[in-house]
Amino acid sequence: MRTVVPVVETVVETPSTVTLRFDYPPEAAPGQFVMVWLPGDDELPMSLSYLEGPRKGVTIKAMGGSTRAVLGIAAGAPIGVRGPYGNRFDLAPRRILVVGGGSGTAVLAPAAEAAARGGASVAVALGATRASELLFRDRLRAAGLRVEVATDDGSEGTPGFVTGLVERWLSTEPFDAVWTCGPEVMMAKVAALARARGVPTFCSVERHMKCALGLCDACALGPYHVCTDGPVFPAERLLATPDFGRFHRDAAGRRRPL
Amino acid sequence: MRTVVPVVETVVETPSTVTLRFDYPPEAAPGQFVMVWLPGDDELPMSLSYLEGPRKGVTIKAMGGSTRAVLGIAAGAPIGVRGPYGNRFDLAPRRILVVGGGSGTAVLAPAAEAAARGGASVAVALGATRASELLFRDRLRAAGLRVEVATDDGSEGTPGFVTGLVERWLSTEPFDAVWTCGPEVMMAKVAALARARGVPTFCSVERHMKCALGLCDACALGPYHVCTDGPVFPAERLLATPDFGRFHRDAAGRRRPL
Amino acid sequence: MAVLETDVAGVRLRNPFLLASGIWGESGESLAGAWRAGAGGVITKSIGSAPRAGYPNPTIELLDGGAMLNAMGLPNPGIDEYPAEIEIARRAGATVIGSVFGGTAEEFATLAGRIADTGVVAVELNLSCPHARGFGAEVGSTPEGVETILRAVVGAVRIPAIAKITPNAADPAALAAAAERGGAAAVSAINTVRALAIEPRLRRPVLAHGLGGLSGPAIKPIGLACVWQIFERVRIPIVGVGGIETADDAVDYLLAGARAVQIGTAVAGRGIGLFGRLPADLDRRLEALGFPSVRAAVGAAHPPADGAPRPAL
Amino acid sequence: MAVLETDVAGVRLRNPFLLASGIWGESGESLAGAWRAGAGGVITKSIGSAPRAGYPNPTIELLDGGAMLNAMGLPNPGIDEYPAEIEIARRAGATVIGSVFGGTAEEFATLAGRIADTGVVAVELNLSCPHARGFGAEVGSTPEGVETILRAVVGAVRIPAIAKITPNAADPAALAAAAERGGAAAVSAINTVRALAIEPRLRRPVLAHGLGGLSGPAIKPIGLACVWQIFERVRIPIVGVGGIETADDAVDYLLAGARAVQIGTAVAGRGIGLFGRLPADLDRRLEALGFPSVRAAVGAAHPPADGAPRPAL
Ligand SMILES: Cc1cc2nc3c(=O)[nH]c(=O)nc-3n(C[C@H](O)[C@H](O)[C@H](O)COP(=O)(O)OP(=O)(O)OC[C@H]3O[C@@H](n4cnc5c(N)ncnc54)[C@H](O)[C@@H]3O)c2cc1C
Ligand SMILES: Cc1cc2nc3c(=O)[nH]c(=O)nc-3n(C[C@H](O)[C@H](O)[C@H](O)COP(=O)(O)OP(=O)(O)OC[C@H]3O[C@@H](n4cnc5c(N)ncnc54)[C@H](O)[C@@H]3O)c2cc1C
Ligand SMILES: Cc1cc2nc3c(=O)[nH]c(=O)nc-3n(C[C@H](O)[C@H](O)[C@H](O)COP(=O)(O)O)c2cc1C
Ligand SMILES: Cc1cc2nc3c(=O)[nH]c(=O)nc-3n(C[C@H](O)[C@H](O)[C@H](O)COP(=O)(O)O)c2cc1C
Ligand code: FES
Ligand code: FES
Repeated sequence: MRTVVPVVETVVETPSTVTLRFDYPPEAAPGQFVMVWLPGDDELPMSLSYLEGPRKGVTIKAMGGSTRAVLGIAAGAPIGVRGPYGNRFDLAPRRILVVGGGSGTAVLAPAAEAAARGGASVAVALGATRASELLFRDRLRAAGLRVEVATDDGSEGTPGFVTGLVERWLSTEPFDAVWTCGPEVMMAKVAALARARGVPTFCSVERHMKCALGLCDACALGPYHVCTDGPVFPAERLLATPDFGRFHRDAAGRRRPL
Repeated sequence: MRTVVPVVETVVETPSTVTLRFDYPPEAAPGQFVMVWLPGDDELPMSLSYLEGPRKGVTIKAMGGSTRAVLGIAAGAPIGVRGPYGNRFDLAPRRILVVGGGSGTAVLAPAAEAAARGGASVAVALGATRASELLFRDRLRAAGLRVEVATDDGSEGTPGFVTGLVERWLSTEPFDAVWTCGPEVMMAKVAALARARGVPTFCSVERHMKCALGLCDACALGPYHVCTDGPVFPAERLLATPDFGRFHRDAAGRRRPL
Repeated sequence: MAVLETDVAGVRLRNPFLLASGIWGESGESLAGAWRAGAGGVITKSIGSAPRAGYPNPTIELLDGGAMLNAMGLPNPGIDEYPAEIEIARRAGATVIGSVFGGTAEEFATLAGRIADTGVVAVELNLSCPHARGFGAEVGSTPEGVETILRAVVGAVRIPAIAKITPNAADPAALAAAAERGGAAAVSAINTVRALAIEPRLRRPVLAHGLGGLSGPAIKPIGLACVWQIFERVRIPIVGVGGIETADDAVDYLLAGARAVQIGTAVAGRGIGLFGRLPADLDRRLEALGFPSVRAAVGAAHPPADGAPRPAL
Repeated sequence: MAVLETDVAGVRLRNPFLLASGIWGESGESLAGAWRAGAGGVITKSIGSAPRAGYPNPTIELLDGGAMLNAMGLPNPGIDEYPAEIEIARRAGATVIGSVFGGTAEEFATLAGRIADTGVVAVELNLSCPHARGFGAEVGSTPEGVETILRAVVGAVRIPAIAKITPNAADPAALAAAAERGGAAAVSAINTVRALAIEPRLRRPVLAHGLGGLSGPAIKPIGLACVWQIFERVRIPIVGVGGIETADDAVDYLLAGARAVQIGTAVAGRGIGLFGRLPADLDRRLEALGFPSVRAAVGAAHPPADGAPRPAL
């Protein structure tokens, strides 16, 4: 039940992030992910950063061994794909604040584009360590969205964390929803800011994944399985778990501080 | 893939023959058979003697141990049924001579009825050892068919074999097809008579059956498998085999004189 | 209303549907979730002496017909950390059976003792994982090995020990008999069946480990045969497992000789809510078949000992 | 055009698709029919010393997902009468492999000798039928048993002997290795997997014999695992069998290590015409995967011995 396809194009997005494009016809919705098999190496959950039509894409940030190897993948290389899995962002809200940290923007970009196409007014706050690591800034601007950025080192946009940007935006404009993906501490902070303004937040979260079928328990997060109940959750549900923003489980299933 | 159903009615047709009726919805065509499982005993191929609608029927002649046990089956007893299997009589001919010997009439009766309903003119020649063993004579007459009988002991109709009856009929009336089921020697004789008049004959033949799926080879007859290629064959095909009318195979697959 | 309550190894179960080991079994919240969904009891992931990350992905492959292939490689948090998870499940009121795996009889005994301390009602011994080097079926494939492990465990703990038997053996019933001799209070059968899937375009097996274990509907007839043969060989209760998705599947296992059953792979296709639906479905099926209780159906497909005719339909 | 010709045990096959033993195998006309349909070779029903009627019906049950359960009970005309059937198949030009089953090494040797006299190109030894008392897997489940039988047969006949291995063993590859030690020219794997189906409304197993053997798509991953493990253990050629319905299935077996394959159950669902379609389908698949021949694909999913990276896609 998995498809082996050649990578048809690789795009270097930032010094540490690369997009792989490949033809994979199954329909997918914003928020969903696929399991990407790098033969001989590993199989990893990756959000779809491009999901319209058959030419899908995933945007991978080099973290450990396997994702680092992705930087070396050339067009023509075979990968295995299964999915899409998981739930989706609800595209109903009309005024959406999108908050992306690091590679989290991979899942947010197609969702933001789809919402805008559906007539929503979408504002995007992007955060990264430095300007060169800002993901999909140009793509989102090209899609006609309002995009502001924050960098830890101040090399572009507002200096400091993206949460500063979010606070300002929330205090000056009305929003129906906040969508966020990035480090959990960041997402927890964003959710707290939004709650103070009465705006519901939806977070796309990551946990270690093996089966992606709701079976093996690797991705357990409180009473949820991220692979089937998520990856998109209302922030209140996550904040009610003892783990969100604090613990994850490693490959052995041990609860470990994030 | 088999259905267990209760026998809803048993009908004693002759001193050695009983009909079991049961509800089994799958559609069936004249000529087809089912595998009937008598739990704890055996599973046997049986032509459908009633096949319109969900209430099917099989008409069983006591031969050996298992079929003899059938005489003792009461309404309510569970049987297993799978099928229908096999091919069917082609109902296209307009003038049909039906020749039944012994329990062979079980498969011919619904075929003759269907042909008559379709507007064909159907003449039935029934043979049996004695009057009490004539199967479905009244049923076929009630369906408006012309029925003549022959008994070995002369207790009813023409004395002697049914082939005498057939010879007379063929020489006095035109037919488009002969359908026959009964002892193979009888069928071979009927086919020879019909060929002399240029009338094609279709025989329903029996062979030992196990799988009824065209797999186990138990029912091999020359290059054919009776369970999937038959049970209805044009007589010329059968006469071209070294076995028809001469040999069958026993449960061990040994070729034995009929 | 058929009586669904049953018991295995002296443990009362509110219904015969247990969560199988390795499914929803790493976290206490998940075990509690399966219990809340309606499971008659929950079995933990198999726990070892040390934490194990398991094999790299791909660890799982869905095959045609609902069959599943896996080689997780026995990932588990290890016996030092895992009791905290059991505690969460027990606080939710769950009937928890602890599963352990070891490489030697001593290791099994130690692990059984440690997991018994957490208050689980019984310990299931994984003698049957088909793809973990040095564990599982590698130590559970001979009657001598099984008997030795059972003796060590039974000598070390006071809770009942359940031996989980591999189908990958010439005579699984002989393994069950050895477990009985060694003092097992029950056996469960079967674990996954050794199997493999190939990805021809990549010229390699799909699973990172190569060989894996088959589960899901495809193995139900294999599990039934094991339970059938074991029932004819031992007197201790049997827990049936392998390919159960519906109450009908469970009935087949009961009739073959099982007193309770486990559900694994079906959780992927049908969701944990399955545990809420199965008891009512089973009730209806037992009634329709004329069984007043789960217990009345156990072994009912075997020839009656007194040669009496079988009631039917 | 990929080269489809292959060879097993020194026997040239025009294509790798053999008719499996027990299918279309009681009559010479049927064997000839399978050959005319396009089979690369045909294997006879397993023949014993005396005629056997087999078990009473039901002897076969179709299960969900195309799986099949059977306990025919080794019906066969016996070695005295069967040569006449082989003669018919040989006169049709078929490449015929004779299958035999015995209860002892001596019986196997005698039967192999008798069937060799008919002019078959090789003899396959049924060491693996899972449901015949005193035969099949009952004599073929230990390495010692297998080696002894092979030695006796190889000492008695000059045609190559193929050992058909059971999957119902802790270590099927060890049985294959024993066959190799005993002088087998090839092994085939697998026979059916021990299994059971229950009819709850009748409170009894479906098959008259009770236990049976599972075949069809459900067992393909099990057969692949056996072939994979055997390939890593022996040097003699392997014939893959179990659940093959399509050229893709056959490719998986080739990549796992088989040099030829057998088709059994698929004949029921797809008809004997399957043998006419498979070679062309296989040709296309091998081309698409970049294999110039059947032989080039054999074992290609195993790690290259020299550690070279695998060509792919
Ligand atoms: C639903 C989902 C969507 C994701 N989408 C993206 C995306 O679009 N882009 C992106 O760059 N990353 C994404 N990730 C994260 C990505 O899967 C991990 O960063 C990646 O697996 C790390 O692989 P590695 O071998 O390089 O890491 P390692 O060196 O093994 O470890 C680095 C980190 O990655 C985690 N990790 C390792 N293996 C897995 C695994 N099987 N599942 C989850 N986490 C793992 C480790 O726990 C550790 O925190 C997503 C994760 C999830 C759960
Ligand atoms: C397609 C087909 C349709 C049939 N339709 C009818 C029918 O409508 N009515 C009817 O009375 N009979 C029918 N028969 C014949 C019937 O199946 C046998 O007469 C019956 O199986 C005998 O069973 P037994 O145990 O009483 O016989 P036994 O005592 O075992 O033997 C008596 C005869 O029956 C044959 N027989 C035994 N078992 C089988 C078997 N599994 N398959 C075929 N023949 C067998 C034996 O070869 C022998 O010639 C049909 C047979 C076939 C192949
Ligand atoms: C993903 C997965 C993980 C498993 N892990 C374990 C395990 O840790 N210990 C164990 O005894 N069995 C384990 N099993 C086997 C199951 O408990 C069960 O015996 C088997 O899957 C057959 O049942 P099923 O068809 O209902 O899944 C695992 C099975 C699967 C599918
Ligand atoms: C009806 C039937 C009869 C069989 N008879 C034999 C036999 O006589 N000898 C033998 O070695 N294998 C026998 N087999 C096993 C097959 O040859 C084959 O090994 C098995 O069915 C797996 O292949 P498949 O899935 O393609 O059917 C039989 C299988 C079936 C289904
Ligand atoms: S990854 Fe296995 S349960 Fe989510
Ligand atoms: S009954 Fe088995 S092939 Fe016809």
